[in-house]
Amino acid sequence: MSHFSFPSLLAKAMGANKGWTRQWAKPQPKSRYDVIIVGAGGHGLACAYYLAKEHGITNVAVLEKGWLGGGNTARNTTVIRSNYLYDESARLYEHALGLWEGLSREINYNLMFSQRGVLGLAHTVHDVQILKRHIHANRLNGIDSEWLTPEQAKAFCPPLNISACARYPIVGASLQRRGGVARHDGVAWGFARAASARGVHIIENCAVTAINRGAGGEVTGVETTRGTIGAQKVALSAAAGTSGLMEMAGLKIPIECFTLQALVSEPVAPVFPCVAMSNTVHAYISQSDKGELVIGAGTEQYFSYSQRGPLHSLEHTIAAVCEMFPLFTRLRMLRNWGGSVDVTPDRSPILGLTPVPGLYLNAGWGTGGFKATPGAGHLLAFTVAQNRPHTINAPFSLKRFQTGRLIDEAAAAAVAH
Amino acid sequence: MLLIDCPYCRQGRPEIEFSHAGEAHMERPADPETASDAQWEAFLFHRTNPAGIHFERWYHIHGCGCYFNAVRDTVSEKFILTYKAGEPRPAVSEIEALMVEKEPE
Amino acid sequence: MSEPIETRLKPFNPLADKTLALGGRPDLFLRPEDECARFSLRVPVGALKKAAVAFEGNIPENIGEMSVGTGKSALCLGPDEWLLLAPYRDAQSIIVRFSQLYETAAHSLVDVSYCTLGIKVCGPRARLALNSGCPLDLENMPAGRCTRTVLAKAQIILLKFDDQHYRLEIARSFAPYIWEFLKNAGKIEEH
Amino acid sequence: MNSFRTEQGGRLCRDRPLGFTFEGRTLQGFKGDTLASALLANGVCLVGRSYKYHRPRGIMSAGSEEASALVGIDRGEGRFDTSTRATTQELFEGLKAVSQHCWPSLRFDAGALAGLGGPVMSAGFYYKTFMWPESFWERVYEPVLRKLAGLGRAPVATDPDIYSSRYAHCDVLVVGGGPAGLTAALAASEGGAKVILADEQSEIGGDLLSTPEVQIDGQPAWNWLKSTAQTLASRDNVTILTRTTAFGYYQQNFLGLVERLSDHLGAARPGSPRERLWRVRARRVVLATGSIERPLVFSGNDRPGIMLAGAAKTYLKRYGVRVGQRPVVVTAHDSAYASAFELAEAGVEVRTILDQRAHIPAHLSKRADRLGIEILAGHTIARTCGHLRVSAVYAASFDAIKGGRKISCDCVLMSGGWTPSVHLFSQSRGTLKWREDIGAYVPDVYTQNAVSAGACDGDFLLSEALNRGAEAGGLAAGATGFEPGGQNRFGVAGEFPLSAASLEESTHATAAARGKAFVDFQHDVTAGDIEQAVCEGFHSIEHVKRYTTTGMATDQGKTSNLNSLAIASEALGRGAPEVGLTTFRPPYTPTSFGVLAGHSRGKLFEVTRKSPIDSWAEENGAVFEPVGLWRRARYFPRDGEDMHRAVSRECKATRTSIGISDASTLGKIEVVGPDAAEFLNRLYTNTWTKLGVGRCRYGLMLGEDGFIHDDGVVGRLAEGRFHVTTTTGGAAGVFAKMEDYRQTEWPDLDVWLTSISEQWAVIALNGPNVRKLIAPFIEGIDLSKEAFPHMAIREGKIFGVPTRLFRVSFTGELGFEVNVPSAYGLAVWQRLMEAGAEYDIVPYGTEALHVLRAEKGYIIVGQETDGTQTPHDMGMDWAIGRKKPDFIGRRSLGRPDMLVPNRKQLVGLLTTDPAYVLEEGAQVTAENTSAVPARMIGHVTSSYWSETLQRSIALAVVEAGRKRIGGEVYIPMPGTVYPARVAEPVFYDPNGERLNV
Ligand SMILES: Cc1cc2nc3c(=O)[nH]c(=O)nc-3n(C[C@H](O)[C@H](O)[C@H](O)COP(=O)(O)OP(=O)(O)OC[C@H]3O[C@@H](n4cnc5c(N)ncnc54)[C@H](O)[C@@H]3O)c2cc1C
Ligand SMILES: NC(=O)c1ccc[n+]([C@@H]2O[C@H](COP(=O)([O-])OP(=O)(O)OC[C@H]3O[C@@H](n4cnc5c(N)ncnc54)[C@H](O)[C@@H]3O)[C@@H](O)[C@H]2O)c1
Ligand SMILES: Cc1cc2nc3c(=O)[nH]c(=O)nc-3n(C[C@H](O)[C@H](O)[C@H](O)COP(=O)(O)O)c2cc1C
Ligand SMILES: [Zn+2]
Repeated sequence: MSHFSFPSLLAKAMGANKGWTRQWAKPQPKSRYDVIIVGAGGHGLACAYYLAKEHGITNVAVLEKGWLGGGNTARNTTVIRSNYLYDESARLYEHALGLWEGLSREINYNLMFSQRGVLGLAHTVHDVQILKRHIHANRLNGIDSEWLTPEQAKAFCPPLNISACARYPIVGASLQRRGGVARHDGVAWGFARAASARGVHIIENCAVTAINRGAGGEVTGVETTRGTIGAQKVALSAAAGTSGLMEMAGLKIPIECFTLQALVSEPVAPVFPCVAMSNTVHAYISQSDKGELVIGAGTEQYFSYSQRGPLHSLEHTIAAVCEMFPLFTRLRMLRNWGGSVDVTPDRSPILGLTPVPGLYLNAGWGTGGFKATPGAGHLLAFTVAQNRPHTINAPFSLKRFQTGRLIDEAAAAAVAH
Repeated sequence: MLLIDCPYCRQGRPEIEFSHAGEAHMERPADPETASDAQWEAFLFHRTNPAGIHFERWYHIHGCGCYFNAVRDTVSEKFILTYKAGEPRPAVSEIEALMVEKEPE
Repeated sequence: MSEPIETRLKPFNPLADKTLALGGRPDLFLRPEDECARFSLRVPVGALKKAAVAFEGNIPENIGEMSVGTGKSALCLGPDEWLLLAPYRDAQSIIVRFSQLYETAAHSLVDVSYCTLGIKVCGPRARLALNSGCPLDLENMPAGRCTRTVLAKAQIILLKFDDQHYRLEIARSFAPYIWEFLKNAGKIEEH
Repeated sequence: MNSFRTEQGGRLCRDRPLGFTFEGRTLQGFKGDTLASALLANGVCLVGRSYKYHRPRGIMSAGSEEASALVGIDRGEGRFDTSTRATTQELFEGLKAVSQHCWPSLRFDAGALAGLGGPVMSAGFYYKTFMWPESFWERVYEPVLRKLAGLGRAPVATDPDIYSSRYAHCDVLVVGGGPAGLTAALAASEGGAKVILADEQSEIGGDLLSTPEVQIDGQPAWNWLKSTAQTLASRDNVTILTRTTAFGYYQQNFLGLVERLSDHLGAARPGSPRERLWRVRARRVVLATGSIERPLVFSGNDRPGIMLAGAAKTYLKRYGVRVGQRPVVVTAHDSAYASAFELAEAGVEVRTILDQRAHIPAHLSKRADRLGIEILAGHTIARTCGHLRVSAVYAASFDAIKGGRKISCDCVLMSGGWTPSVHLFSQSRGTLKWREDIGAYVPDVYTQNAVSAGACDGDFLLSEALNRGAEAGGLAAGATGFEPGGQNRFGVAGEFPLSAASLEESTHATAAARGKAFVDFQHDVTAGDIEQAVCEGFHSIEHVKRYTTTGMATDQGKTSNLNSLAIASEALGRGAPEVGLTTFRPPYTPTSFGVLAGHSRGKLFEVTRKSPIDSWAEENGAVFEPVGLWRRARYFPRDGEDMHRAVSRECKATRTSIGISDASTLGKIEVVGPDAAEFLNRLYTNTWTKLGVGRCRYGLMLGEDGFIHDDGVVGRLAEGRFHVTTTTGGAAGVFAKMEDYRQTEWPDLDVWLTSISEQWAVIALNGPNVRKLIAPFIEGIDLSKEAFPHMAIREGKIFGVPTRLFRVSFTGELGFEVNVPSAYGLAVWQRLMEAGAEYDIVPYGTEALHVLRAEKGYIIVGQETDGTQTPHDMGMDWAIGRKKPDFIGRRSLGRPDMLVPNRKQLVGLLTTDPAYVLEEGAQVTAENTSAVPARMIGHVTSSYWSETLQRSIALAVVEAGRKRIGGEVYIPMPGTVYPARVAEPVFYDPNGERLNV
């Protein structure tokens, strides 16, 4: 792997940019690996990288049915934060945030990780109670999180409309200054390059079609569109593909897939300095380094793998954005797309072992897994390597749905009285 | 916006009149107290979530007020068939026949 | 209209005294409908005939049908759901007759007189104003039909008498919003 | 007149000159011009700067595919539109256009220095650098990069315009009003089908607007167009929408269209909308969206003055503009010859055509000969010269690409063939097939009820477009049950012939491309960038797109996608069909947020539900809070009181005499039928069978997961009739859930539900004097303690108004809830206020209500609970009908985690410092420490100053809380740790003596 730096860019430029080499290798699949990771999204690729780096396991294949990073990694609004309510979640997302900090240099790929601050807007008394509860819990968990008055929120985010006569007035906001955004595609490519450099095989256009099991029910490998591949350990990190894959292993799981839409505006000069999100009106917004406003919505009401959503919910999201940021009505939507998000009943992920020996699961990140990318990969690698969950991901087991020990971040954030 | 054939109204009606009500034919155990934790977990949480033909429920909340069932492809989002609550799950052959019929001309 | 409730208290209607006439003929005319008694009737179709006797009026059988009498109207909104409209003076006798019916045919009759308000929407631009927020094909909706549906962000019951005459029934707390919406849409569509 | 403007011709109103300014310069055009045509007519060639290298850019096309000529249009305060395509902006008197993305000026742009670093800024360069030193990314690099980026100007003032929207239905929607769309609309509407015809341009006609030279059915094209337009306009069943872009094709033939109503006029007339959103549900769709000409990829192909050949013809024929005096034509396709010949015939000195193809059809060379135009077959442009306008090109054959013959010129007309506009078809999820002969994709398999016709289907001949359009329109009408029209065939004369193999050479000159040969003109993506991406392993076309950003600009690759594909496919050594295209997504062209928000702005953004008594609250100075869609009075400050003082006063009055509050927003459901009690048995944790008529009971509802979902009081009015109340926010959800179980789980039960939330206004009266207050006005109800005990319901009259009178209390005082028909709520309230004056009656809002109920330890669902609490957690085991075999959620209460001893339980907290009011949401710890991280054992759910108790009180959920009662816990706040004693959650009148009076 050639090292990226300004001098290397310059050198290549002198050579008319001809001397560039592949960022990740394109090997033919071998018949056997120590570990197979299904799904080359950010999570799967990060897992491969950490398996190699931290556990010395390099005989690893990442199998991807399409192009790497083309799942939800390619289509998310890139909000990164760790100000979650419950201790379990806080630890999980803070673990990831810690890894983000310094990651660009570690993997020698500029992920444009930008800690510009994430605002959570409160519109009602109930919102205030919820956000304050988060802030206090965050503080005691050692996670930066603070409360802003409407005026402070406006100072932090000048386009914000804090007029008291708005239909949903701003009555305050939470702020995590260490939160921010990163370049989604770069994350996938950066991890792919770093994993490939350590010998991991990344195999695109290779869909897993069956999970092979031995006499004792243990995993022996997978069938793919590019042939049979053996491995004693198979880790699923396939987001929206998870239910199908688990069914191949004979298991039904508590996940349903919904469309989540996002859109970008035409690029304009910097006008939006942070990330702002409102749970009450279901919209979140930031501005990319290229200048587009990146806007996300709430999930659609019905299950779907179509990766597109209906117009009426888009209208609602945009109306909400215009309500909170009236300056933006004359901006234009440039592109609108959807992803299929894998949602669990408690809106927390599943990361751990499964009832099938040798089969590991990382899924259910739903609308919020981009921020976890390095953390999820790191913990999945640990779980696979050690055949047991790390203490951080232990609470996120499949088992919790049976015992009832849910980690209900959704309930904690909603339910108006 | 989807156009949904309500089997009670017998009319295609716009999606915003409806709310989605989850997977269909999830039978609530007749006597929940005798269900094991695992069975109850399955009833509460385990879902088919297929990329393809899905049996699901809709509520014509801003219409006739009825819950009903639908067979829909979750990839193309096309409705293949809708039927009243309580009616049996349609057979695969019936669904396949309808899928052919519903191809656009 | 007879005073609904024998009292000196004045009923409150958030749309009281409102009318809106836009354009010359006028093109769009909005006015609150006269107050009346309303009942939500839920009854198995098998007992519908008896219910009609108790109502002393026609009750149509199929969803979307309505029977509009001089005094009494009946709207079929669901497979076993009707909205009955009647002059206030008939309300008490309807209640009594249905409670007698309950003995032989279980059903539910609930007084919903004050749940909704009626708005008359008419004129050549009525359909356009409604379609600013209502996703139904109002042009092809046959005259003399009714349905529950949505208008902008509110649920409504829509009655179509003909292409230029509609009545909306709207939950009271949504009525001012709907009024504003129609007014706004009506004005905008003037241009 | 200058030499760019023709003396006559075009579709201009030459008697309507229009003044406008560009970059502060005053210029003139005519009605009928676009900004682009007017600029060209004034000889203005430099219009904008590119995104990355700030290269000077001109006008490249004549339509919505324009990637380069983006300008700002200033329509006055709040009406600045950035990145508007000069080619689609119609001219109006006083139009003010400014350039963007340059400093200090368009001609001298400092940003162009970036261009010098060009090679370093190759594909994906930002992923490879700006990482050292680390802190520099956030402090230096990113801010600088962001400054440089952004293309358009950021908005600074609020938009005064309004936007409109509507739903529409039709039998046939025709998108595109070119020849194919016109004949489709004609045929579709002939038999009476309702047809909508939409075209994004200012008038219908499509390509016909640029080809007046042809004849259709013996008439000059424009005459035919006029009479066709008249025919269509005369049909009542046809709606023609011009300036209307179909931007999105959604499920089941649902399309979004935006009609631009005033951008061509400057500002909208007051009160009238700027744009209108059409949400169209069509039974059939005819796509007649035409095609877009492809640029050629050669070094320096982006200089101002280099444009698409078809555009040059459009400027000449439609707008009466000669785009230059001495064009050079470079092409891989016959159609450029049409432009060359027409320009030559219009007196422009066309001297050379470079044709990348080796063999030139004879009829073309003959006509070129006649016009004195030299053709260089097998030639392309090696490079170009000129700073702010192209001044010369080097013509070279492919094998001698380095050298070449210098040809001076003032414009270059290029054509790499035509790309069918399959954007909407692809959005509809139809699949495409590759057509080698035209080097493009065309529709293959339809998944919706649509059909394509004309150039968008790969038929580039006018005669084809007309006849295929008619056929498509006829079929569509037939399919919707109308007499299919469109049987007649159209005869075309004078059409420029296209040879069979008009695209035998590759459409681009990658081999030739050296230096900056642009593919995506807006994002400055070069052929080299794409090759580099492939080299770096970005092999999927989706990767190529994302790594180079080709096709991601505001034009979404309309002119570039196929060229990128071709270059990538060559670099990969794979055929184009194998490489594929990126996904087409809405919108077809950028669509304003305003029109998508439509009516939903300001007051209409969301319904504000108001109780029947709201107007009184407003007149009496209430401060409101939103609760769900409702607004509720939070408190009623009197002269200068803050919330704290007002609430204390309201609480005190309620405890000592009478408080009155508006509880109308509560959800209410009437449950009727012989099985009503059984139904409620199954829904609620409580048992209902034994509840006597005239009594009521607090009901607790769980989800199937065993967690508290809602609560409320249920009164039994008759054997088979219950009046159920729900929380304000939960009303709709509870009703839906009840219906769900009624219809689908227990259809055998004879029971029906009716929402009566809005039927009844609810006035809650609390306090020791309440009975005295109402007694004189009540008819038909014995109010005595014995006849009407706590938790009972009676029907009678108050002030002559029928009432359902509940004797319930959410405050712990003697309480009545007066339900009256909502129309009478206000009047009854007013009378009670009058009569209550004697008792110093005080209205209280939700805040005081919360304090009063907290003093009694009553929970609020959604505040004490958050969807993760069981009845046991809330200390409400008493609400569970133990003997019932089943109710919703019962089974879940037996799950292992519901039984663990350390679940969080509701308790009271009394701070050691009675004056300190804890913050709601504050966390509770077992240790007295401010160390972080701390182990949290619960949190404060409610916390108030209790005027009654003269101290602070709080409710909290705390791990194994009930066991801790009497012990101490800690609430660490920034700077201080507050100790508190754990107490029973009932602070006031624990035995309920005040209730039962
Ligand atoms: C519109 C939108 C906005 C979002 N916004 C945010 C946000 O702001 N912040 C945030 O933190 N999160 C956000 N998310 C969520 C986030 O995108 C995801 O949780 C995260 O990217 C998941 O990463 P992943 O690697 O697990 O999944 P993916 O990137 O989806 O990768 C899974 C991969 O598995 C592959 N695969 C599936 N099945 C198979 C098979 N059978 N064989 C082989 N390969 C297979 C898929 O092709 C895919 O590439 C958003 C999501 C969407 C859709
Ligand atoms: N000389 C050539 O090689 C050549 C090549 C291609 C096309 N043509 C000519 O083009 C014409 C083809 O006719 P046609 O009718 O198929 O196409 P057309 O280009 O004449 O008309 C298409 C129309 O659709 C409009 N449109 C496109 N997308 C739209 C959208 N999303 N919303 C609203 N409007 C939209 C365009 O503005 C245009 O007016 C023929 O006259 C043919 O000769 C010639
Ligand atoms: C943060 C972010 C920014 C984006 N910016 C752009 C953009 O500037 N231009 C663009 O065309 N698409 C942009 N996209 C959208 C992608 O083009 C694409 O729609 C998305 O990755 C989903 O893939 P698909 O549309 O190919 O299914 C952006 C996507 C994300 C997640
Ligand atoms: Zn229905």
